[in-house]
Amino acid sequence: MNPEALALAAPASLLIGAAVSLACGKRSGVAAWVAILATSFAAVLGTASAANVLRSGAGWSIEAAWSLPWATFSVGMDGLSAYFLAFILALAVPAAAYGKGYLAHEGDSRWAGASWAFFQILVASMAVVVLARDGVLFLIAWEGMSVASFFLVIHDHRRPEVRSDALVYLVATHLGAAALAAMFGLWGRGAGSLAFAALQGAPLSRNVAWVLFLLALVGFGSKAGLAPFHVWLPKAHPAAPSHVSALMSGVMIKMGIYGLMRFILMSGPPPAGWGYALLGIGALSAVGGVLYALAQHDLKRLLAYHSVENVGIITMGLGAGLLARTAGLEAVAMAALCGSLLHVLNHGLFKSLLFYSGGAATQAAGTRNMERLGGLLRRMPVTGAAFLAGAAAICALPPFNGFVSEWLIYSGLFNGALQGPGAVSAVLFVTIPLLALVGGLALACFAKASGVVFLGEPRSEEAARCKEVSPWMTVPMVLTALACAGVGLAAPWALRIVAPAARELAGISSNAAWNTSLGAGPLSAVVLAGWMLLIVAGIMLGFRRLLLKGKALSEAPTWGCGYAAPTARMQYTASSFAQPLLEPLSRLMRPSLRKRRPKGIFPERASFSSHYDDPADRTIFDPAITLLERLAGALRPLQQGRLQVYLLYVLLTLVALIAWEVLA
Amino acid sequence: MSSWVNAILVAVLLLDLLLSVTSRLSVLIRGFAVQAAGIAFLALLIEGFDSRHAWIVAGGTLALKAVAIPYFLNRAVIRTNARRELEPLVSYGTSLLLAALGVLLAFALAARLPMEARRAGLLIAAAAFATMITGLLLLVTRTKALTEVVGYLVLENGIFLFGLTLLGRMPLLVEMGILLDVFVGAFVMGIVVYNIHRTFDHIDVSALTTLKEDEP
Amino acid sequence: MILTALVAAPFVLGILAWVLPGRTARRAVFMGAGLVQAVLAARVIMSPPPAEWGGALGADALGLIFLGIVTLLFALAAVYTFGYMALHRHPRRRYYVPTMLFFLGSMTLAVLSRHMGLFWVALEATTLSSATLIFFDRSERSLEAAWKYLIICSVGIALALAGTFFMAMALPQGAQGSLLLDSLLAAAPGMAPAWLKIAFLFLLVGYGTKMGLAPMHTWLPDAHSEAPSPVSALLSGALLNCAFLGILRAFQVASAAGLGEFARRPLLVLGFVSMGTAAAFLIRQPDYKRLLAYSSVEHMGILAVGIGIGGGPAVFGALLHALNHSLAKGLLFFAAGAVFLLYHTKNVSGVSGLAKRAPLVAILFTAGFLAITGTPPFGLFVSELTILLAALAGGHPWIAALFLILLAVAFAAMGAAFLEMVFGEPPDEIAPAEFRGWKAALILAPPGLLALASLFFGLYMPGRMMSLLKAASLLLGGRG
Amino acid sequence: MTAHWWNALAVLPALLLSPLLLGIIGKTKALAAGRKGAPLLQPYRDLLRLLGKGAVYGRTATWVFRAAPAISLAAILTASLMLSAGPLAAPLAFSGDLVLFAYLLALSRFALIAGAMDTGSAFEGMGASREAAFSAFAEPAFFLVLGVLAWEEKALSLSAILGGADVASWSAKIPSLALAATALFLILLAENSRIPVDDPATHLELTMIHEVMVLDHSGPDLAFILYGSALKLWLFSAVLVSMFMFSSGPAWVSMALFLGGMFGVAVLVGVTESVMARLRLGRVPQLLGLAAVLAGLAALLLMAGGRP
Repeated sequence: MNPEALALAAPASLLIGAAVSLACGKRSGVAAWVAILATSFAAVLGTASAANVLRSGAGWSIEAAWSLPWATFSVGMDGLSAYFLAFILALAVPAAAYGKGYLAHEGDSRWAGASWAFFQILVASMAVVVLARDGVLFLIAWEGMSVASFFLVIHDHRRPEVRSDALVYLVATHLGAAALAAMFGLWGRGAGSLAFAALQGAPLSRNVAWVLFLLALVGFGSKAGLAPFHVWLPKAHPAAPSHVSALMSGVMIKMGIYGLMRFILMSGPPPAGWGYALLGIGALSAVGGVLYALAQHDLKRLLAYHSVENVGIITMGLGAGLLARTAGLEAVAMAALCGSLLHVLNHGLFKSLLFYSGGAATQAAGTRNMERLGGLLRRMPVTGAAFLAGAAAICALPPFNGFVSEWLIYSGLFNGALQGPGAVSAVLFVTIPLLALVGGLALACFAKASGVVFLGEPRSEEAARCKEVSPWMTVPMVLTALACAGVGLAAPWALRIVAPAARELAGISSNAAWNTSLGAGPLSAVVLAGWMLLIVAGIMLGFRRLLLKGKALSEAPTWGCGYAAPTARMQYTASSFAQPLLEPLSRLMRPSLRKRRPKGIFPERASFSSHYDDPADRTIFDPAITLLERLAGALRPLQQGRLQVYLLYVLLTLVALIAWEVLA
Repeated sequence: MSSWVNAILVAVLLLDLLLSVTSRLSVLIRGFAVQAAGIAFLALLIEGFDSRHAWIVAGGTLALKAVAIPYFLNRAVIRTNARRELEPLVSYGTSLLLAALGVLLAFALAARLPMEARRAGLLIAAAAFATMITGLLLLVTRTKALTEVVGYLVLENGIFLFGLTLLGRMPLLVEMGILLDVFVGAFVMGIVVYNIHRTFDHIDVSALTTLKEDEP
Repeated sequence: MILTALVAAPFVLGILAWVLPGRTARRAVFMGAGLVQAVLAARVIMSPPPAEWGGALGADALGLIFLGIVTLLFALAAVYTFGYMALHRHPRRRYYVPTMLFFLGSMTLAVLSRHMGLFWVALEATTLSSATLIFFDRSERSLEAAWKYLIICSVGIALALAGTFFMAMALPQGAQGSLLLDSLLAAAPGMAPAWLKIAFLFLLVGYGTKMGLAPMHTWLPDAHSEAPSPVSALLSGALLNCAFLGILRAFQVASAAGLGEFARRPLLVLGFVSMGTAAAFLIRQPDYKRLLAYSSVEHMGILAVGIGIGGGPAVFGALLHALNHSLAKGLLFFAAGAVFLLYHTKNVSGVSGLAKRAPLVAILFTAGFLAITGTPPFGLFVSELTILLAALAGGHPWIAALFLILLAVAFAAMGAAFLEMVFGEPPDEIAPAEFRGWKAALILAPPGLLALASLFFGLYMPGRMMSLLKAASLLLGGRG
Repeated sequence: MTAHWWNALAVLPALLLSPLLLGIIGKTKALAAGRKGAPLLQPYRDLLRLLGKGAVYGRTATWVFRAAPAISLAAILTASLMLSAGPLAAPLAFSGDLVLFAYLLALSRFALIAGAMDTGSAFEGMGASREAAFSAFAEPAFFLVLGVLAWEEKALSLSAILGGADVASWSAKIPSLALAATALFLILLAENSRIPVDDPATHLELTMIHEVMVLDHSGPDLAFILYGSALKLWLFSAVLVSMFMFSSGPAWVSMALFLGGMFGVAVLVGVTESVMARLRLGRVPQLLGLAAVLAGLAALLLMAGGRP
């Protein structure tokens, strides 16, 4: 089959699978099987098609007439699309398998068929998003993605907070889509068509280009979860079932990144200002995301804030790459862009892994509150190990994949700072310590998350009773964990997948120059170091075993520093772990604390709780909603049921219109 | 003939003032009926006694508006036992003042409009406007359901007065359709008023405010 | 003669239903009327016949679009009525079928009439016939709603009659005088502009009252929420469009007289006022049928904005939107009727867990919500996008921005109610409803069909529909 | 940069001499306090003794607790591959290795924190939390220092940016270099748990940071941890010393200079520990902020100076 047909067959087979799943109704198991098969089939087709383009470097596009106004049915594939298509489909497969295991534990299977149908529609529409070469088709796929994911988020709708969180998601995603519709409309207003080919040819004035960019930033940024449009993310991810959280957080939010990249590809050489803007908003998201992640007690919400952070890092890479491109530093641009693109895949992998394992833990324990978990590694060895691997990967610790992409971004930042002209250099230089701060905070945060949830003693009965989950869930975890390590240890190979897209974004045709100076050469050294680390660690572990051979090994209670009767509740909690980090920032982050201090010689009760409201909610969206509601309330007296007043409205309208239109 | 026309138009204007000050429903209904009869007569005067079209329109108007509708409305007054409009939203003095201002406004408007086919001159436009304004005044300021109905009918009278200038241009069927609509409208409104009376034991529409938007 | 037959059939059958004894006979007549209407209308739409009655009755593209809407909704409402009335607790009313048929007849007359006076007569007749339908419940609330509907719409329409007369007066001296649309259009360039302007504004406010443009919309939420659901669906999906047609006719004349720009401005203003008012009243709206009613105000506003923007694509979008809105709103009112039968309340807060209590209704309601808020791949997405793109292409970025913002507010407000109703746990204490068997099937089939149609038009537009819409937008001064 | 097998020798000084630094610090402190103090080679003896012992494990501990010291040490050992020792070039050098260096140290920290959390002890959790927090605050400052060094040499490899000073540009660089060195010294103190940030000699668990984290480790595991921290101190000191190393000159001279510098740093740390009191925990972020500000100033000076 030719690559065009292969690519289109992928979403088509998913849609067929969705219909079949829907027909399964309450038979959850069958519907899940259908989804797994359809997703795998689509993944094979899609990756084959993508591989063809990535290998040959030759993209394709086809265009057919469509009866809708402004629309043509145009699809196509270039390096960027190929990379994202393969990424989406490859990650959907473990999510589907994990979902089968995960949903088996959920009681109500009434809507199981629909749930799996929406899962497949979500994957299919993401595939169409990256293939679309027409604005109308793009928007339809985009909204299909949003709606399908909304129905997945609302899965656990009997809990009121899930409903309100889902509403936030629904509205946020709609606002984003509105911005995109405006962007496409403004762009294609002269062309009379929204086909990308027509848009690409449309001449743009400086100001219009900026307006388009800002609209794209709002539209795509809100999907990607860039601050301050991220507010839906920490709400929707915890509400959703974990395989959906994994797919949304790992894959779907990257569609926002794809959108930004596609926008940049289509709008021609970007001005430097866009690079600065992306760098800034990326840094804001990265730092803010990780800070608020630290403040969370809800494991899945913590992971969601880390998605904000990582999307921020990706955007920083993109911004740095564009800046380097405008400064004429091709190799530097390639480094940053490859890092940004590779981080898309990497974050997809380790965030899926974390949601798989974290979700398994929270499902087994029946709570997402970390203060009630603990000691799960002993009870769920595979899940725990997977989470630790994911934690190491997301903290960009070598030899995992996260380090490789962050290293590429660092390389872009450092080299850009060293080689770039004045302003570019200074800005990139300032970004370096910010990224380092993010790294340090992320490490603290995941030390907290993995430590509090999986290590130590269980803090509640539920946590103590946890059991390892089924192979349906553990096998996807193990596979993604291996993939995390694999990308880290075979980075030059992974680089070949992203290089075509990075070349397109950097506006260069060959990456030969880059490869030797900054790219594959140093990267293979990084990989070498990763292997060395593994070898050294193996030696040390072997050495340790040798030393301990035949020695007396004994077990004893943990040393309580002289305190004789420690309980599991006395362990350091998530909140106390984060306290030294958050305390210096309390003026910035405005926690709401509730304390009841112990009083007297024999204190009876004492309690402490902290809650960190999202700053974007607190300063932007909540006031806006309040204002809107107040405004709406102020209009209520206009409709108080009095007929005479109503008639007066009619007359006054008539008089006013005549006065305005005829007499004036 | 023009003097007859003018005389009737002046009568229509005076009736407008009367309608705006009376508190008695029976006077209101009778005033409306007389006005409608005058308009029917005007149709003949303007179009000419030899026009069959005019005769039919005049006859229809007379029969429906001057006889049938007042008859139904009077029956409704008796049934609903609402003889007086006791609590208008503005006092009768103000009402009169507003009506007088309305008449002035009507003349001002009529003078400004380029009257095509000035067959009846300025006065007919002024009377039409004044009658419309009076009808609207009744609609906006009165609280009894029946007064509202009469207000609507007076408004309709005013518009019909305009229509007289176009009598030749309209197919008869349309003219009759309009008349029929008004008649059925009054009839349906009468039924509703009767039901309001039966349901609420009054026909004070200012009390009909269940359907509204609650203030938050 | 087919046009005459199309108009006359409902009246004749209505009288027949009036005199026939027995429920079964009336039902048969009712279904028969729906069938006759569907067959005749389909023929007329596929091959428009020449004008009849000296040009007073004719089928142009504009009228045909609205004829299609009226016919489809009526036929479905007829089916729906069976199930609805069978499950409804209220006593049957003998006058229901005849009045529905008169209502249908007057709407058909309105969409086919090419005479401004005749149009007025037809539209006032719709008011009178539908008022009694609103009063169907005979509750205090429905009485109040019917009363306000009757008075406000009658006054509004009276103003439209004045406007019609003014239009005639604007005709030049000795023009072959009539209010026939064709002669008006022919004579338009010579019309007295002052009179024509006044006439247009009177017609706009008058028919705008009936169409539900804010701030003349006040009757609409009352009437739509109190009427039985099949009637609400017809009011919102069909009747409002008929009034819109009145404004479009006036617009045609004004455009022909070179006053297009003048006519578009107030449309734009009223359109935005409607969208804004509706958005404000949609926020935290406690009654779901009122919610749907305000949504109708919003969508009427969108139609006005579309025409107000002007130009081929915008007008095309507005007409497409009228069609799509009718499908979606019919779907929603039908589904809302099912919800009412299940929960016995119109309060949003009284309805929850629809997905658990009645999955099929939940699916329909969800589809309706997605459709009405312009979510792809439903038809309203295409029409709203078309209007938006037309605004941008026409160089009105601020109009486009305001349009998007108001749509988003309405979306959020409706989304909140939708979530509360469809999801969650159903309340324990509600009485069980006999919602099953053929009755339920009759209730669910019409909205199901509408949902499929709305979905279909969001992905594909049949050639005939496209050509009609294009021809109609040409009539309204668009370049196609 | 070509890698020869003899480059591997560069790690030898670190491997062999790093515990000596601890000895020197201890001796300096003892002398300053007027005591005789433990012998210089005491750290070696401790290590050997611990290596020969068995181990006791907490009942809550899992494999994480057991593997953590070895992994932590392995990460530091790998990081040591990237530093040259005086004239001996680093075995592993490539553009961008400074990032790898920093993240390997982060890995070692992560392993230790995880091990501490695995004990389920409130005290070890407390230490872990403080370690994580202060390292996070130190991270931007450290990268700023690296940035300054990279900027100066226009290179991104530790081998290239360290030990490459030449006489000609020395005077122009000295202000920014001094600022960066001060910042790095502060980071060194914080990262290696020295006074004024942490007190390795304290006996009150509540006030400890690093020490309390490793309370439960025993035997070879504890030896790995102790050796790892010595090595880490060596690495930071080596960066600090190499900042001022000249590239020219005979090998034995620069080796001597290097080792002298290393022991000098140890003495300096000892002196600092002797003359300063511990900071309140809440002040530590401010100290690290100060380090970042100093490094930032260095960068500013450099950028301003780099342009006519």
